[in-house]
Amino acid sequence: MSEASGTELLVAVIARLLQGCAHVAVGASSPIPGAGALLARLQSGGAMRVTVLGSQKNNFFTSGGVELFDLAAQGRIDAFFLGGGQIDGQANINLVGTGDYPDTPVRWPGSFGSAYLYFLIPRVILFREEHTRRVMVPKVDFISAPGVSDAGVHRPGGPHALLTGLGLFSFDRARCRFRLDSVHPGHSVEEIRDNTGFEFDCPAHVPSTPAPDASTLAAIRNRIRGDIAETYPQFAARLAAA
Amino acid sequence: MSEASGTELLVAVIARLLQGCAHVAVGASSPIPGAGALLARLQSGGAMRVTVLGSQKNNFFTSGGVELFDLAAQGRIDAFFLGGGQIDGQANINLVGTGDYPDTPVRWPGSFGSAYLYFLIPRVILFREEHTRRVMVPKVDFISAPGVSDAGVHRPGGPHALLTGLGLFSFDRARCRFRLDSVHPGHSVEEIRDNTGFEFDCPAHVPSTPAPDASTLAAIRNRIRGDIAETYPQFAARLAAA
Amino acid sequence: MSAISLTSLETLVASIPDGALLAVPKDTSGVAMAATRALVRRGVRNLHLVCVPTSGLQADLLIGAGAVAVVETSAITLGEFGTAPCFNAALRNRSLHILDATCPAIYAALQAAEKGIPFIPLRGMIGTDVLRHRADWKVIDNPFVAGDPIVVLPAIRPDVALFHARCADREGNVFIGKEREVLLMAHAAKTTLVTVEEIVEGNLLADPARGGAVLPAIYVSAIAIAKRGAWPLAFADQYPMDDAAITRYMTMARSAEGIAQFLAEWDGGVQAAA
Amino acid sequence: MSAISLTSLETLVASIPDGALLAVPKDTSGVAMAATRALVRRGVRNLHLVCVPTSGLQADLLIGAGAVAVVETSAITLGEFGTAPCFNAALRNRSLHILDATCPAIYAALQAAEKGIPFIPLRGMIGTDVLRHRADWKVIDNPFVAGDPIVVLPAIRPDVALFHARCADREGNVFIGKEREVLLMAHAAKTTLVTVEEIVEGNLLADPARGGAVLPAIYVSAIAIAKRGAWPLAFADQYPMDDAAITRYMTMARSAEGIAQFLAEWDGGVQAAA
Repeated sequence: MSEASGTELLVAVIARLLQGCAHVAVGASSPIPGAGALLARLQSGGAMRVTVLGSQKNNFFTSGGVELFDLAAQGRIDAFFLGGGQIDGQANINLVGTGDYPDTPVRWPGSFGSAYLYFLIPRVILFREEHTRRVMVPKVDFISAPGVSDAGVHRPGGPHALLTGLGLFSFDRARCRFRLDSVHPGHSVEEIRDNTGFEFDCPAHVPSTPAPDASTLAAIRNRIRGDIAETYPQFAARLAAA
Repeated sequence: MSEASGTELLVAVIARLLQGCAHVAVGASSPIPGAGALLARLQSGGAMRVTVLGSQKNNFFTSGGVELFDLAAQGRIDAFFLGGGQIDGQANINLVGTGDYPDTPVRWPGSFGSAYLYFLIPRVILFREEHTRRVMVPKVDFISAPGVSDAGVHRPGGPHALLTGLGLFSFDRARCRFRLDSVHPGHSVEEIRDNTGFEFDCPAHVPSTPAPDASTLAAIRNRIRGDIAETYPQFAARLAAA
Repeated sequence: MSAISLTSLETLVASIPDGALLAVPKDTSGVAMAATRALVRRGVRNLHLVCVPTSGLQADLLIGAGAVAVVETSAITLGEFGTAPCFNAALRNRSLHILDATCPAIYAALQAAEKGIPFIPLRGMIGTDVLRHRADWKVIDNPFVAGDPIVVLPAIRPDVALFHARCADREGNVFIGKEREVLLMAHAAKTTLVTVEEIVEGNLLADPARGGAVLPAIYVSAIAIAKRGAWPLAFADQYPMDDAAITRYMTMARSAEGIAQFLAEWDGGVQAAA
Repeated sequence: MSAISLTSLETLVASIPDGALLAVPKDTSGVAMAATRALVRRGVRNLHLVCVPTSGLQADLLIGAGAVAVVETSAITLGEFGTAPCFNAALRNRSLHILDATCPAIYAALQAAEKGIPFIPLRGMIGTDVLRHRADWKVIDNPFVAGDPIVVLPAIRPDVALFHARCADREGNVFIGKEREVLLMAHAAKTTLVTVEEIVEGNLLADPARGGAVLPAIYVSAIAIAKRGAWPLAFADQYPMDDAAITRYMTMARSAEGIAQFLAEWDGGVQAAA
């Protein structure tokens, strides 16, 4: 079996980050988080429930689009994924645009549910493959959703980790800072520093992100590829080609 | 064709009170209002919509029991019926019990939706066959729903008429008083006075409640009896025997 | 997806602790009478019963069996059979705390729990004695319009929602048809217990016709099969109300001994004979 | 019950006045694209568009045609095809007023209109720039718990809700399946306009399987038949997205002339060829 591709590595990392969750939800247009969640479910022996927005098979909603948000507020979603056109060192995310809102030289689609779900879902994983100073900025231009909130603000949820194409960070909510946990194979701490616009904690020795073992890799290439194809056929095809 | 029975007269009066409504709703356990509403619908040539709670055929709800109340708040119900263990001269109604709540020597089922619907539905018809001083009291012991509200309270709805086994009153919201509009055949103004515990306006000449004409009576005995039988089979049988 | 395991009625009701905030639906929305009987048999106490938004035989029987400390309801009635005997007796001897409500307030407070919001505003109610006696409800000014008072209700989050439904699949999805209030109850509650007439093969959510009228398994904690589980009440188009049984209840419920005898007869197979 | 009359697309959209508060659903919930095209053709102006809770091609096309003054949305995107060209151009040249929202806030504000309440509280949002730029939203103290700030949203009551559905019956009942958000839109709106793939015989509400997944006729103002009415968007299990048409749109929408040409081609039968 060939070595894990970058995408397969990310899928395996996501599955590890989701361990112990009872219910994981994955937003639209999120093939890698979707594949990671389906892998985590497989590894849980079916104990984990996964909801993939946009899927017919992996989506049980019968109350319309509001059900996702109501579930989150009811405490029935343990983990979710958010991204961002910009992400800063306080884990603030910006899905709206650059510059001085509403005059946004670059405008992205909008905040979607982030301004709500980030507050309510305990284990939010920030996922963005592109890891550049364009994305990882000192301070976001628009806060779609803040990394932390003032005491007194109802906030059972928040950032748990930041996963990029270069490495994996955990987030310390009390200190409001990221910590580099591991660097993906083929990349270095220096590369991450060069491409990150914000300060973060970095231990003296940063381990390499562990590659998926043979059985995990086989599961990704067979079961998960088939499962995710229902929602993301093009992604499944690329996963096969990798 | 025999003369109209007391029940048939009430059905015909209710249909008249509903003229011009686009949507009439009828609560559970309300056979005479239900029959009156179905008669009004027939007379409207099908332009009027009637919702009968407890009916399969005449109930379109697909959002659970809350739909009735949401419809009322949306302004989509023009008329509704309320009763009361006690009704007073300010059109306050009591569906809870007599005496000093919660120590109620006589306890009735409860307020149901009255504390809400009375505020929101423009044409609420108070209907109670029993017309005695036990029911028509100077002041209700418990206000399930008030006849009028202070200025500033959102109140598009309220009492339109009071129909009993003896007569028909209209309600003047500005003056907060009932006015005797007609006396049912076989009864008198004196009888109504003797059996009413509250003051009401009474013109020098009070007309007799007009009996339904032959075609209306035929409609009640044929079409309406059949229609109402779906929800109230025993009532339909009594209507036939009358 | 993980399949939900079927349990017995006894195991089902064992997860309703003494003192639970228990939500039950109105008579026409699927009342779990067989489970209620099992609950009485296990001797549950101090329930805070929330009727959504009214109840009848079920609440009266639980009150008669001494299982209820508090009842929040918009009405309790046995309809044409008369006023609820045990409910009325308990109010007379002050052994029951009543929280009189109005139907839309109970729905709205459950919708608040469904949305995870701590309160919800609702029109009406101002100037009623219903509001005056509810120390837990408030009137505030509409924050957007000066001089517009409005009632705000705290969310009702039941510990347990209990109801009876037509069928479930082996994944734990429950077909509810038009009875959306049991869906609301389940969304709002921490735990939902369901009895069903039968288990069907296949996945209800995958059925394009019925899929929209399903309570998904994620909300369902346990399911037990209870044939004629709403008896002696009517259930949908499945069976009518057992008038004779309810008439007999109305006679016997005049005394504690009568209630005990009614329950004993039920255990002894009155239902089977019905 | 009074039957609803079927109208043409042109008559349907004639009841959407200039300046209307128009609610439209997200791409997967049944977008009335054929009606949108008719709306553009009639030259509608100054719409206040509310996307429930997001939009894509529909909003972009309406903006490109100069029909929209204000858009309230949680996102506008053409997904894998890229960012919305007309939306972005209109923001750049400041010809569009944007009210950035978050999905659950749009749902909650519609639920407030559905319940006839003037506002509704909702968790989250505090400390976001979404909230900071919404002068129409407020933060109040939870009236039941001191020191618990919470956002309150005014109700959104659309003048018109417009969407596409699978089928309707001759009474005007519309089958919506699992797409409950179009039900919410219709409950909240003053007027609801629906296009459908087809009219079915019989009464949908009387069907025990489908009956729970129906928008009842009382909420429906008018219905028009539009075969492939969501084209070039996908519609349920009926037809997939027309990738080629959307790719062509993305190319042409770079200029006003391109938009005009795309619309002219559409009138000329591009859809029929698809």
